[in-house]
Amino acid sequence: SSSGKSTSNDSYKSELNQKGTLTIGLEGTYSPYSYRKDGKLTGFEVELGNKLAKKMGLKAKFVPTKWDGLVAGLGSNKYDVVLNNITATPARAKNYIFSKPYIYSRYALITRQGDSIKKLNDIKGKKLAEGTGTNNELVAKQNGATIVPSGDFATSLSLVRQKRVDATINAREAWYSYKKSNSTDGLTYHDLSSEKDPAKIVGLFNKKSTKLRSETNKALKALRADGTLKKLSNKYFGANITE
Amino acid sequence: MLKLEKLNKSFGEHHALVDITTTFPEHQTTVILGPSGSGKSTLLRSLNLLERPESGRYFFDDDVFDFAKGISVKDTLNIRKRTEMVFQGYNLFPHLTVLKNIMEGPIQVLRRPKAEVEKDAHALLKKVGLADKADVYPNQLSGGQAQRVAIARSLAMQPKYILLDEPTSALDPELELEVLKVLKQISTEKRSMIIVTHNMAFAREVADKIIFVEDGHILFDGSNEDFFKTENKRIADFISAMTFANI
Amino acid sequence: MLKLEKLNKSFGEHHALVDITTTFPEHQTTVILGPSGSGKSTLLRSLNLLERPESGRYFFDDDVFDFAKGISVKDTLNIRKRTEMVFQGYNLFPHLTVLKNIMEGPIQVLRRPKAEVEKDAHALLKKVGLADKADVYPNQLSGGQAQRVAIARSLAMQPKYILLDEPTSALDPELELEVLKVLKQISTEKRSMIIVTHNMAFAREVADKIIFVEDGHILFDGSNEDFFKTENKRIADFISAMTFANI
Amino acid sequence: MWDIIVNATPQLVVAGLKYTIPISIVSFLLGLILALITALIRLSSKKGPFRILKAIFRFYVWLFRSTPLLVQLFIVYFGLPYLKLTFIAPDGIKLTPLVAGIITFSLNTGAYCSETIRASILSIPKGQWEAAYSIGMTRSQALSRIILPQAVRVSLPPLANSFIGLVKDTSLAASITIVEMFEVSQQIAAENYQPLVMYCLVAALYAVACSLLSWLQGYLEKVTSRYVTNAD
Amino acid sequence: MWDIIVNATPQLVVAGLKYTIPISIVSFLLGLILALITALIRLSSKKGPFRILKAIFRFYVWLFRSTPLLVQLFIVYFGLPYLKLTFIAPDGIKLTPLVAGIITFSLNTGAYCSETIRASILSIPKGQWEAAYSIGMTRSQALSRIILPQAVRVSLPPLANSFIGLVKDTSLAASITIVEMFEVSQQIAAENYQPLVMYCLVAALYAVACSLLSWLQGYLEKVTSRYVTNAD
Ligand SMILES: Nc1ncnc2c1ncn2[C@@H]1O[C@H](COP(=O)(O)OP(=O)(O)OP(=O)(O)O)[C@@H](O)[C@H]1O
Ligand SMILES: Nc1ncnc2c1ncn2[C@@H]1O[C@H](COP(=O)(O)OP(=O)(O)OP(=O)(O)O)[C@@H](O)[C@H]1O
Ligand SMILES: [Mg+2]
Ligand SMILES: [Mg+2]
Repeated sequence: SSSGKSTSNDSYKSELNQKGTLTIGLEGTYSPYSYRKDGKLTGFEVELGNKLAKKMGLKAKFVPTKWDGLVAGLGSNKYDVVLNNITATPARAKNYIFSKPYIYSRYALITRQGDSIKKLNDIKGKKLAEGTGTNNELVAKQNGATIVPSGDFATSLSLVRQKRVDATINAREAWYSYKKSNSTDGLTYHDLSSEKDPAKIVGLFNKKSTKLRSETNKALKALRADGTLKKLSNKYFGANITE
Repeated sequence: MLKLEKLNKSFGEHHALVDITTTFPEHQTTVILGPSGSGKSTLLRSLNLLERPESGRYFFDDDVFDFAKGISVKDTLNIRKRTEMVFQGYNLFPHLTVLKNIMEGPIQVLRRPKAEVEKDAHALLKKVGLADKADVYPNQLSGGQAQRVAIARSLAMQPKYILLDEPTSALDPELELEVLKVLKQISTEKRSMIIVTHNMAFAREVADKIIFVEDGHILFDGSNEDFFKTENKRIADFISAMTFANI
Repeated sequence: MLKLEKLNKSFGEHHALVDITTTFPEHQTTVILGPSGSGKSTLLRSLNLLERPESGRYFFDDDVFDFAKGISVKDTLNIRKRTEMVFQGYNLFPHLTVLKNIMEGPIQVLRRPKAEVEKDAHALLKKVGLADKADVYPNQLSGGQAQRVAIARSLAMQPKYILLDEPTSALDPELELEVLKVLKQISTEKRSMIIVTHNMAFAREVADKIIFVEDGHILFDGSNEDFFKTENKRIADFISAMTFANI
Repeated sequence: MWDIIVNATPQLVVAGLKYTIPISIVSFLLGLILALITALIRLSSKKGPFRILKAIFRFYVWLFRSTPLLVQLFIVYFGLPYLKLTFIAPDGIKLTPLVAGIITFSLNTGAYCSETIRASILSIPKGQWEAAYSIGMTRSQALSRIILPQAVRVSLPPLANSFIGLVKDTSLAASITIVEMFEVSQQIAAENYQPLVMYCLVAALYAVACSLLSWLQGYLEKVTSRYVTNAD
Repeated sequence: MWDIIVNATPQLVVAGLKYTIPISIVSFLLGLILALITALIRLSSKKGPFRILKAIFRFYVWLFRSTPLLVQLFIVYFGLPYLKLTFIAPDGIKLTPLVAGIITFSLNTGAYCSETIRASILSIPKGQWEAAYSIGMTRSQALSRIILPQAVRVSLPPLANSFIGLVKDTSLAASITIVEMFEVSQQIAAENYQPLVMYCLVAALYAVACSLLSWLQGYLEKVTSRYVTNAD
């Protein structure tokens, strides 16, 4: 009954790491994209992976690992695809190929309440806490900020609160997710969507997996068409950010 | 003047020294004799506070110390400066050359000027016949050489009492004689000696006073002459055993 | 039969043994005498291959070994099984009890049954007067006790030759006598002995043959009687020095 | 905060029992064997072709001591698949994460511990070797029966350091896709946004495991020192 | 690949010289002093109120050996600001990353090295203490002049292990916002997505630093062993 069966060409399956299985790399430490709840891996990208695999007639297998392991593992064929809030950049395109975007992620700038920093222009020369290897780091760097490495979103907010950095840029969705269960006293949020185009979040493939990539794009298109993508987005982000 | 009163020392169950009361006269050589394991080393080590007896009183010149009450660090250092030990197993410092072994105490403890100490150390090495071994490390010495360095090291401290635990047991007769001469000479200076030995001939030669220990008890405590003409059966046996071995 | 031919051993610049040629007859006790540092220990250690002389030939019964060519591991083990060393510094194994020290060789090297070895070990401990110290660790022994355990340990291996480096230097005369008796008894069994000592009386008592070493050279090599009536001035001096020390 | 702890602890314990503990124990034991072999080869005074073997082991110790453990894990897990050996492994050497982890941790521990063991063997007086040789022991008998039992006493605390260090270094396995205890704590922290609490919690769990090891160390120290008395 | 290396190396070297090397050296020296003090206190047989001091130091060693270094860094840097001590630090203890890093690394190294030093002191025969006491030395003279110079020989390889380990552990400083060498390599890898290449490169740089330390270790071993001859 899965749509994968109905496609005329199953040759993409030869590109799979493990027969009948779509091996998906992700960090598992970034809410609401992928994280652990009650002992189980969950999040937008986890559910998306499951749905994609199902559409392709495959079983999804998730391999959580650090971001550096994700990239290296794709190179040595440890996973078929990486779904980890990755933006397409020219540098990355040299070594990898991308799927069609599945999220258009809006950036947010988080500062201390009453601080003068409000816009992207203001961060030049300021200290911003960003996770190494993230899109946010890229944006902050492009706008002349000094990067202070930080492991995760909560740590970045601690750094801002303790006046150890001036601000942090992150996905708007991360901020909302945080706000749901934590106090944001002393912090302000500035939407950057007017200044900065949303980041196109894509799946990352090994250069050799071209057929797998097109098959994934097909599945993604189908999920978009039948409203699954929108449903997932509403569930995790409280809004549809897949378009 | 060194004096012990009712000194007791146990190792666990083993009562190594029992109610030892005796004196070690100044300017004299006291020899401690006795069979193996009788407690001679333990007695000597107690005098240098390397063993801490459970009870007993220790008189050193005008000072009195009570082992039962414990002896302060300051007093301990003071006593050790006035007594010097030569060990059965030499215990030279392996990381220092022979010369430095001898100089270590005078420089670090007595705080004497280095040049002077070095001169003295060379003289002492000559005295024990090892002038050419000054810059050698202890592990390159033969047993006899090591023991001679140990003796020189203790002489360098110019202590009031020198405590020697079988100082010549590893020396050949020729050198034993030389060391004997050195020790005799020292006994005429203001320092005094207490020697544990198994060599009866040596004891007879050097002792002013003899203490005979067995099983932690003093069986004899008197003059050299009295010892060798004692009528105590045990001691006579001991002496005759020695005599047989030395025929 | 043990024989050395033109054996040479140097420590760096120091030529410790020079062209040593001699024999150590079977069923006899050979005593090595000489001043401190003359090379006695080195000679004995060469027989057990603990030192590797640069040149010379080593005859053991029907086997001939050439030091210049090196001796294989197999031959080394073979020689060591037939010779047993008692060290100046005891070298007991500190992590094993006295009993285990004695049993280690027979069980591990000779592969004899444990029960039998244990029985023998107890008997040997009794022989050296330490029956009650079987379960004690070496660091709780006095010097004399430790040396007696070392002797028992070597006896347990029932070697053809026992090599003793000043075996009685730390023993008191009574026990020296006991050990002497033990050693004399062994000398009548099929094993043979080579003993380094400084005790002339002991040498005179126990030696069949005497070798006198000085500065790495053999100055005398002959019978016990010949040695003590030698006219060699150096040796006569050495003996008389001993005699004075032993008056 | 208490509900976080109550909720997270079982997950952490499961991850600890499943990965952290077994990986540490297996790697340490393998590493110890490797360390002993390495120390013995490096201490040997054998000449000739044996010198090549010594050089190889010296290189091994240098390599694994001098480079970061994380990088070693990376190369073994992600790098070896690129190493295509025509006959042995034509498709590159592909190890499962667990095998890659244990191999790397063992090699790393082996390099460090070999230095500790080497030093402890050197600390045993020459006379002990001689006494062992004199009763006719071979080199390996002397080692196993006389030298090593004494060397253990000196090397126990630094070896325990290595073991305890290893337990915590297993957290690096997260980089080669093993979701061990520390990684689980981070995944949970991503949900509850309380990294400091999660860190303290996971630290407490490590502390439990390491305390057991410290206790074992103390016990072994007592056992191996029963024959020594030291001056104060 | 070559352009990556040519481009990245200078940045890595600068970060290494600016953070990795100074943090390692300063922390190791401070840690060594702390380790020595700790070892001596723990070895002391003093009684009475001194036992409280011993318990404190035992706790310190336990705490810093038993918990992950990363967590220690986190707590010192992020946790201490919450610790508001009314008179001493009413606003919490807020350390700069460098200070927090050096304090934590020193405390951590100190805990591990104290065990090594303790073992090495215990390995010196009792007779050496007695000979030193006999010539009238105080405990501290005996220690500094007689015991420690001999103990150094036994403890050098495990101490070198700790130092070399520390050099690489400084990479954890990234978690408290210090952009040291490893973090720089990660940042570059985040751009070019070639972590394997970057890691090999940074490993090579660590290897250079650690090789210098190994060489120093070998040299010191030779110097401190000049008085020993060992059987083969
Ligand atoms: N540290 C110790 N622990 C337990 N027992 C000990 C210790 N030191 C000595 N002894 C025991 O105390 C007794 C006396 O020992 P000591 O060394 O004083 O004898 P000694 O007369 O010097 O013997 P030797 O002539 O053999 O040197 C012996 O039985 C010995 O076993
Ligand atoms: N390992 C060594 N390194 C350098 N020199 C050594 C070494 N062992 C011995 N010697 C030297 O070789 C010479 C002979 O030493 P040996 O120990 O054989 O003398 P010995 O006759 O046994 O003396 P003693 O009666 O004092 O034991 C001595 O001068 C000694 O300094
Ligand atoms: Mg004694
Ligand atoms: Mg000798």
